[in-house]
Amino acid sequence: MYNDKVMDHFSNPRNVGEIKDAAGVGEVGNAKCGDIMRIYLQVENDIITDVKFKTFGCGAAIATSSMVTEMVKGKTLDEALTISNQAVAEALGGLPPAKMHCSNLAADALHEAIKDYIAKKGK
Amino acid sequence: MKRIYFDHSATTPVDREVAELMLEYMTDKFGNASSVHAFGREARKAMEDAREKVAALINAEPREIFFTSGGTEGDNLAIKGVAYANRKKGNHIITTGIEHHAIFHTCEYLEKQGFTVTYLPVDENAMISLEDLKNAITDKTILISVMFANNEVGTIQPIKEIGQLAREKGIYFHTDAVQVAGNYPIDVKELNIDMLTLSGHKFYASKGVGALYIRRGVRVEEIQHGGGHERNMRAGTENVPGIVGLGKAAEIAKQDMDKKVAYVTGLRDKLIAGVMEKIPHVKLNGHPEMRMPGNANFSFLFIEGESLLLNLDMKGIAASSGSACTSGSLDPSHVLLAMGLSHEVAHGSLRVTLGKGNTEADVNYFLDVVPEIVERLRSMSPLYGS
Amino acid sequence: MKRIYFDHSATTPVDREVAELMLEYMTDKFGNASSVHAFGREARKAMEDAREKVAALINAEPREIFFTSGGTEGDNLAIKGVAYANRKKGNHIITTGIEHHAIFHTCEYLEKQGFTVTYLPVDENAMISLEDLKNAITDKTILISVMFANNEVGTIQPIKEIGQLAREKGIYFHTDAVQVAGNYPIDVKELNIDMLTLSGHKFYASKGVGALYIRRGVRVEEIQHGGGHERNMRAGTENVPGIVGLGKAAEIAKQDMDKKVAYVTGLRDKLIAGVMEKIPHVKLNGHPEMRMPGNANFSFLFIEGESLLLNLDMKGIAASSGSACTSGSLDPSHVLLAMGLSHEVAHGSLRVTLGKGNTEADVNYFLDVVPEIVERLRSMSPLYGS
Ligand SMILES: Cc1ncc(COP(=O)(O)O)c(C=O)c1O
Ligand SMILES: Cc1ncc(COP(=O)(O)O)c(C=O)c1O
Ligand code: FES
Ligand code: FES
Repeated sequence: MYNDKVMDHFSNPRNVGEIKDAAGVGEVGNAKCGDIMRIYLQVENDIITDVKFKTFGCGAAIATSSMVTEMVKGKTLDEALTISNQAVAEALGGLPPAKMHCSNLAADALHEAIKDYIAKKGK
Repeated sequence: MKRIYFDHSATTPVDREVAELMLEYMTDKFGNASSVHAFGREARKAMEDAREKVAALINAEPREIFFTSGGTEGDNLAIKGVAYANRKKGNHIITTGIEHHAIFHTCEYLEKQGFTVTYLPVDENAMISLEDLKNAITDKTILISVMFANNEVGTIQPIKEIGQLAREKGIYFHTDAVQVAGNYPIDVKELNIDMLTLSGHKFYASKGVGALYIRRGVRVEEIQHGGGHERNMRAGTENVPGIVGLGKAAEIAKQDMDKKVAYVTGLRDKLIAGVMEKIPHVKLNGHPEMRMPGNANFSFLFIEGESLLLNLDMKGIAASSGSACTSGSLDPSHVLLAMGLSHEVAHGSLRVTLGKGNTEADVNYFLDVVPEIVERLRSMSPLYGS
Repeated sequence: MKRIYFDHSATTPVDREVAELMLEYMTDKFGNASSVHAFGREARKAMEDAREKVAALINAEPREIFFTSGGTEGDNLAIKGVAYANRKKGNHIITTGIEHHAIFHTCEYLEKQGFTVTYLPVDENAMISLEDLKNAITDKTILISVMFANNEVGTIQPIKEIGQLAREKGIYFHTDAVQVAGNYPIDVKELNIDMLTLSGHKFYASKGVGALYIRRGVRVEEIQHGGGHERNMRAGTENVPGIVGLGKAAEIAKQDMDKKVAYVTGLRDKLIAGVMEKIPHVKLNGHPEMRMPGNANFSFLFIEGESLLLNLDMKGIAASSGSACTSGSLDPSHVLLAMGLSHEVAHGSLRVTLGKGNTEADVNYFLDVVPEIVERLRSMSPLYGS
């Protein structure tokens, strides 16, 4: 069902956890549809210095969460905003078609976290 | 790696004895049961022997057994067959909200054809109420179809009482016994059952073969047209090897059934007790007593079923889940939702179904590996500990 | 006693290699193809491999292959599926007067549902005429279903021309290729076929499994409701061992098909020549050239098919007949009657169908015993010599 790369990220997910007093937190999904993803960011000079996630969801949900954290570490916020759900799925070498819609939300969670950071900073 | 199969409600391995008999009827005694020559007569005789054995399994008469391609076809034939044949008497069907899709989608299809269907609710243990059933009956009701035991949570319905009520009211009673036949005693006469669906691959016969029991006198219209096989009830060259295997499996199932039921129940109870003891925040789904011997169904709060399954799989354990994500559909199991579980809790469900080939060592291994998997997934969950 | 099997159009023995593979997928790799765990993935992979092999046999795409329980189900699904899905476009179906009952009775059923069906006549060789077909088409025609080759007399229809005509008119073209697939080359693309039925037990796979090819884009409604198997086209737990066996049989069939066709044709021609030479008052039924490699169909005047069959059977030879007495119906074969044979001549028909396992010795034995049987029966017949 899942390719080796997805299974690798699923069984050894990178950057699991929370960041206390994170600069930005983003959450998407709801338990009704089966996915909840929460992403925590640490930001310095518009660069993402640390990122962690917590996810309730299927193999694809966990793998995409893990993948997106790897993709954004060290990137600028602008660069991070260009990452799409599609790009995450591609970085994983593809997902089963049935999983493309409901589990492929990690980039959305990332964007929410960035928005949260910008909103907090603006205050 | 150890491979442990805990998904007997999805399908069972074919008994070696059954498979070898099938092989013989494929390569050697391969005749078409409709042929008049020796090859054909040999095939027909074996098929009629099998019919006797399947009948004996549920205490029916051989002529009341009609072979099908499996449980789904049996359910389609029962529901559509009665609906079409009795349209003049009425257009109302009563079933439940927890049926298998083979019943559920067939009923939905009939609704588009002008039939009215009542879907009975169930309580938190997946039980229907006889009171609800009584109240649902109208003078247009031609069929009551209530599954014998549920495939997800294992709850066994009050079949005898339903049968009695249906008999009194002169309404046909069908039961989907796909999970039950061969795994738990059934007596269609004692239980007042008019029609019963069974499927080979749920009790150690092959996929692709099953049977529908139709009590003598029940009016059913065929749904697959062609040569007049199965006394015009089911056209299509009979799957002789499959049928012979079904007969053998029925014979084996009948031998020492009580012993096997007790054995599987014992293992299952040990597994349930172990899980409840070792893991916090777990809910057992389904009826505490009235449940199929092999069935255990848990909701592990705060985690999602597919990730749990994949982790178990990596440890060599095969199980299943009612999570939406497993099935690729948007909603989790309609059964768990009908029982009143919230979406989150339904998503975290795990079905473990044991069979006669499982051992105590299998259960112990499961109890060894599951707690740490659950703990790890919970530590990743945004719902846990926050 | 020697046992010679000359009834390959009724069913074929399963190749040992196929049967042994099936056994492996029953006892060992027994998973349900819908399960996410290792057992399930193993089953699904094998099933998808089989789909590729079946597709390759007829030059279709794997996604155009839908597994069924056999030829009868495939025919039902094709005809009803197109009829129900295209009801808004029209209600007219064209078929022939010599179809198998799986087509014929399905069409009769649809007539009761408000569809109109034209049954094309055939000539004395069981050939339809393209002219008749053209004339039968109306602006309400949604489907043309013409069998690839007839199961009784072996006549092969002008499939490519029918396909071309149907394509030009924008009408779906289905062909029942149950006798043909695996025994004779088929290229659905070259032949403009939109749908094609095949059945495992006619080409050395098991009974109880088959496939319907549905060209991408053809609108078909499912007829068996339940879980969304086969991309919602055919509900029911997939018969993995049967399907894996079908794939293997397709693979074997494709290897050296031309050689096998030539071999069987050679034996068959020898048999026909021998019968015509040794026995007077015999008629060869079916087209002299456009016929299936293994098919020989004779009418032995003045005698009746069942007695002939029984006598052959006593000599260890398995064949079949279009006599009414064989089938237990009142009329002899509708195919022979449609070809214009009188009742008497139809009653005396004998179908001998050869397969790849037959040898020249089988044919010689047949030619040794048949003349005296025919002579003996004729000597008892009031129609003979009077
Ligand atoms: C309760 C129930 N009914 C019907 C079916 C369908 O039977 P089959 O898999 O033989 O098509 C199943 C199993 O899938 C089942 O568990
Ligand atoms: C031409 C033809 N169509 C359909 C069928 C039915 O196929 P099955 O026997 O697989 O149901 C047969 C054989 O019985 C046949 O010869
Ligand atoms: S969490 Fe449901 S499909 Fe991924
Ligand atoms: S001659 Fe006896 S049934 Fe036809």
